Amino acid sequence: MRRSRADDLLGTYVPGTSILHRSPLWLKTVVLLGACVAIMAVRAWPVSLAAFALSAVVSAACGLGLRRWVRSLRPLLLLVGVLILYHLVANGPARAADVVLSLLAVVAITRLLITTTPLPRLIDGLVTLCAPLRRLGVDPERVGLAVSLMIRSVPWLFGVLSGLRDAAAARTVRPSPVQLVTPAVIATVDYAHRTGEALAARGLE
Amino acid sequence: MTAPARDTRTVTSFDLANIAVFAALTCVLALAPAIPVGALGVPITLQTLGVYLTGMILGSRRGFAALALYVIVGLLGVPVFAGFVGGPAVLGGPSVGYLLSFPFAAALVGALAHRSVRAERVRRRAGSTSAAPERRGGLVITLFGAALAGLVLSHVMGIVGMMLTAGLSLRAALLTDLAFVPGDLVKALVAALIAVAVHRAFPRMAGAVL
Amino acid sequence: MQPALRPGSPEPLYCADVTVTAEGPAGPVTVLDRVTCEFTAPRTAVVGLNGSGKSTLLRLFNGLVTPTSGVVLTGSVDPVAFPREARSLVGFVFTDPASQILMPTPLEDIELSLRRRVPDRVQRSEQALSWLRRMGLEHRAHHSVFDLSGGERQLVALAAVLAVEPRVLILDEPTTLLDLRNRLKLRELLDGLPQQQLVSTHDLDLAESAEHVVVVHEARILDQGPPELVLPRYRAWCAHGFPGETA
Amino acid sequence: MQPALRPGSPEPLYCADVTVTAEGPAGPVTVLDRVTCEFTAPRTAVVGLNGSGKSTLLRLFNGLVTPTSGVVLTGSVDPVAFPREARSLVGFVFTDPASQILMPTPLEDIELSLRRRVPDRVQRSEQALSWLRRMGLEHRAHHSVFDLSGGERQLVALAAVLAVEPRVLILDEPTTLLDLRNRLKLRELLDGLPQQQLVSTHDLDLAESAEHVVVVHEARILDQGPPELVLPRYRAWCAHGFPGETA
Ligand SMILES: Nc1ncnc2c1ncn2[C@@H]1O[C@H](COP(=O)(O)OP(=O)(O)OP(=O)(O)O)[C@@H](O)[C@H]1O
Ligand SMILES: Nc1ncnc2c1ncn2[C@@H]1O[C@H](COP(=O)(O)OP(=O)(O)OP(=O)(O)O)[C@@H](O)[C@H]1O
Ligand SMILES: O=C(O)CCCC[C@@H]1SC[C@@H]2NC(=O)N[C@@H]21
Ligand SMILES: [Mg+2]
Ligand SMILES: [Mg+2]
Repeated sequence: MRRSRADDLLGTYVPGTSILHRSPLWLKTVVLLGACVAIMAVRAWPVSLAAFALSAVVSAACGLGLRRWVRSLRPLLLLVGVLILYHLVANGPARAADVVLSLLAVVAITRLLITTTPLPRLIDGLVTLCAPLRRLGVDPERVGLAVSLMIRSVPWLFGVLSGLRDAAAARTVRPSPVQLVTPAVIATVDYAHRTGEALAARGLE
Repeated sequence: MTAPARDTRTVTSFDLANIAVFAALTCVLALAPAIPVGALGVPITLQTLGVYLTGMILGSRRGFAALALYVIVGLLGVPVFAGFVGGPAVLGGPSVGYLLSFPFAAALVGALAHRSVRAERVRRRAGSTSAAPERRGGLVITLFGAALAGLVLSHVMGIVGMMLTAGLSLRAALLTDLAFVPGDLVKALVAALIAVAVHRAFPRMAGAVL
Repeated sequence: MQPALRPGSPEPLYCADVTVTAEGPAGPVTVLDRVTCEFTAPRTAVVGLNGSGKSTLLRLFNGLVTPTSGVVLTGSVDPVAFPREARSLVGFVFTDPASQILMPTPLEDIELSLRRRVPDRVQRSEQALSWLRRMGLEHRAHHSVFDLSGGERQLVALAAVLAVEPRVLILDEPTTLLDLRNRLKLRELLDGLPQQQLVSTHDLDLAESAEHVVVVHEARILDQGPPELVLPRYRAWCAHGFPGETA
Repeated sequence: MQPALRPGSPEPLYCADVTVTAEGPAGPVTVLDRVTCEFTAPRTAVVGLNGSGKSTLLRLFNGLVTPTSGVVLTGSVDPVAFPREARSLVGFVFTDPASQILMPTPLEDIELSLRRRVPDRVQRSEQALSWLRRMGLEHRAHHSVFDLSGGERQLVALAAVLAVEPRVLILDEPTTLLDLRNRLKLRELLDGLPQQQLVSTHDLDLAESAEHVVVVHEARILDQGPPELVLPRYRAWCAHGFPGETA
């Protein structure tokens, strides 16, 4: 039941009124994802560098702030280090720069999409996108519902894990990791059961 | 009894909730610190623990759906892949083979695991004298075997993925992949131990008792 | 805009000779044992020990539990054959609101309830907001449900159920997780609702407010009647042993 | 064989000018605000609204929560610097027993608690059984904990904590899931224990049985004293608004 900072990763939407916030979802998606595909296809480091720098500019211009832009890339630090080392040795600096810069640019650009679109809109977009699946017998509305359920379950799961850690600490016992994780998974299945019942009770069969 | 009756054609609300919650479980496991290893920086993660657990507990159909949901949400840009990454960029990255293998591995593990859970139960019904045969280790071993099948599938797809996206030779890709094997074996065993306890607590997860 | 509530003529909740058995670790367990009852009072409270079968009894009426034998009627609907119809007649509030709220924010959750009846997105949003206003939770509309307090969460769950405008409200221990103030607030809110209510609870103050009280004990109905007669007996049984027990 | 309990001289639970802040969705939140208090009564009850800070206050004393500033003392141990020592002095019972019971059966769970002090396996098993006997749960020793009712589970969780023979017992809402009979049974059990107790609760009957009651409100201690003085005031605040509120 408790929030930690890790839960926020799914609610990354930042309210605002910039052009990115206001433009229709389909347009935004086509432009941003098109840029990603282009970067991956061209594979030249100056292009990647330009795109990367542009993502910073757009981020600042849309009121998202440079600090948030940097923070979204920090988890990649370790990976970037490994990639630079390997490609410097194996393939030379140009290739290293291209690999790293295109990775960073693409991550930064996709992040622009989810920080400027509220989650419900994003899910509506996914539902529209899934319309062709109707022919395969998949109901797009159900896909949207599943995504919402998944996102609302993540903070709950973090809470369960930290609760069990506390319980073990409070008893000053050291159960093996398996002993500790088993109750968490069982609680998870129980939670899924209750969620299923709530869905049924609310007529969302 | 409390679970709404299962219909094999459609996704019931009970199935939907399980799919969503296990996709979320895989997210949470993926967000535990990942350790990049090898030349390409594909990390050691707990995602495969999520894949094996989901398969063993939900079975093939729901297991596939749960992991497909996870991969789709990640591809859409929500940062749920290893190291808080998200977006279609991973399709061109070295871990693409592993990621795309997840739904299929879960389905494979699920098919094998649920079959052995049901067989175990039939054996018990048929007059086994032991009070709780599921505790005696037999099921742990068969579930571990099911996870091994999933392990092989995801590693094969992972190797192919590294060869295609990073241009590695088969040899180099195999060597890179080898670094993940010990960890994944441990995760498979852990998943089997946990899944046995779960099936003990929720006997209906593997479908009607025959 | 104030959402309209249909004032309800009573919808009798009825079951005849209902037995429910479940698969236990050592063979089948009888959870309800040949129960016959009819609830028509504006508020009926179900009390009983842990594991006596209260939640199972409540779940019969919206088809979440299927009886092994016997007949159940929700209004004039058979919830076994027509669970969808029964569920649209009955709103069910669970003990733990965390597993009942299905969407990441309160507003989205109430919108989910309205989806079928209000196709227009803007209208739907407005109606959902007006429900939150009724609960005094307008300022929380866009917060994550995990940032709400226990009481606020229970109110959101109730609003989401009321938004479908059910004829009957079934609540399974709705006050267990709440502090005294939230308990009083929820009671006040329930008192103001036109719907017929069936409430299971360990909170005997809440049971006191019902017109009819039912005691479930070991899978059967042990006693029923007006609260001023039944509750003192129940208190005595809890303290000194139930009939037929060697306390 | 009856497990021996050390009769406790009081271990004062003390905190001075303690502030706890946590990372909220919109910047830091103050969960406890410059709280100073000392608990020495045989039983102290902590009451307050949902989210007022009760659980956080309780968790200070076994180092599960670290104060942002201020000093905490558990007996003569600083739980921030020596969490292990503090935790072996204090037994902590969580609200939700499901998250506290770590092993699949009650017997195994109590054996887990005894592991450090009783190396011999046969003896350990015997002692665990005798704890279950004290709780009246001997017949449940080998059942799966998932088959126990809420009340039985809460009693197992308590037994597992008592088995470590702590000097102080901290209980976070121990009666929430219980029916009236189990509530009375738990109270009787607590009354018979020699340990000093600190209990947070929404169950005002349980609070009534304490020697000292503390009201936590909006991260501060609003009131404290003997139950017959404090509880009527708390009830009035819940019904008509807390001081400084426009009810
Ligand atoms: N699907 C099931 N499988 C096995 N046992 C079950 C099942 N459903 C209910 N039971 C058992 O039936 C009994 C009655 O359960 P129920 O949930 O109706 O009790 P309750 O009166 O609501 O208890 P509480 O006050 O603790 O909520 C319990 O002992 C429970 O363990
Ligand atoms: N780690 C944390 N991160 C963010 N918020 C927290 C954290 N810990 C506590 N809080 C917040 O601090 C407040 C007090 O929490 P606490 O659990 O102490 O309340 P409580 O009085 O025990 O409530 P209840 O009666 O519902 O159990 C709550 O609003 C809670 O959301
Ligand atoms: O980018 C991702 O999220 C995917 C990482 C894939 C890691 C693979 S999964 C199989 C193998 N075992 C591990 O521990 N890591 C790799
Ligand atoms: Mg119940
Ligand atoms: Mg609390």
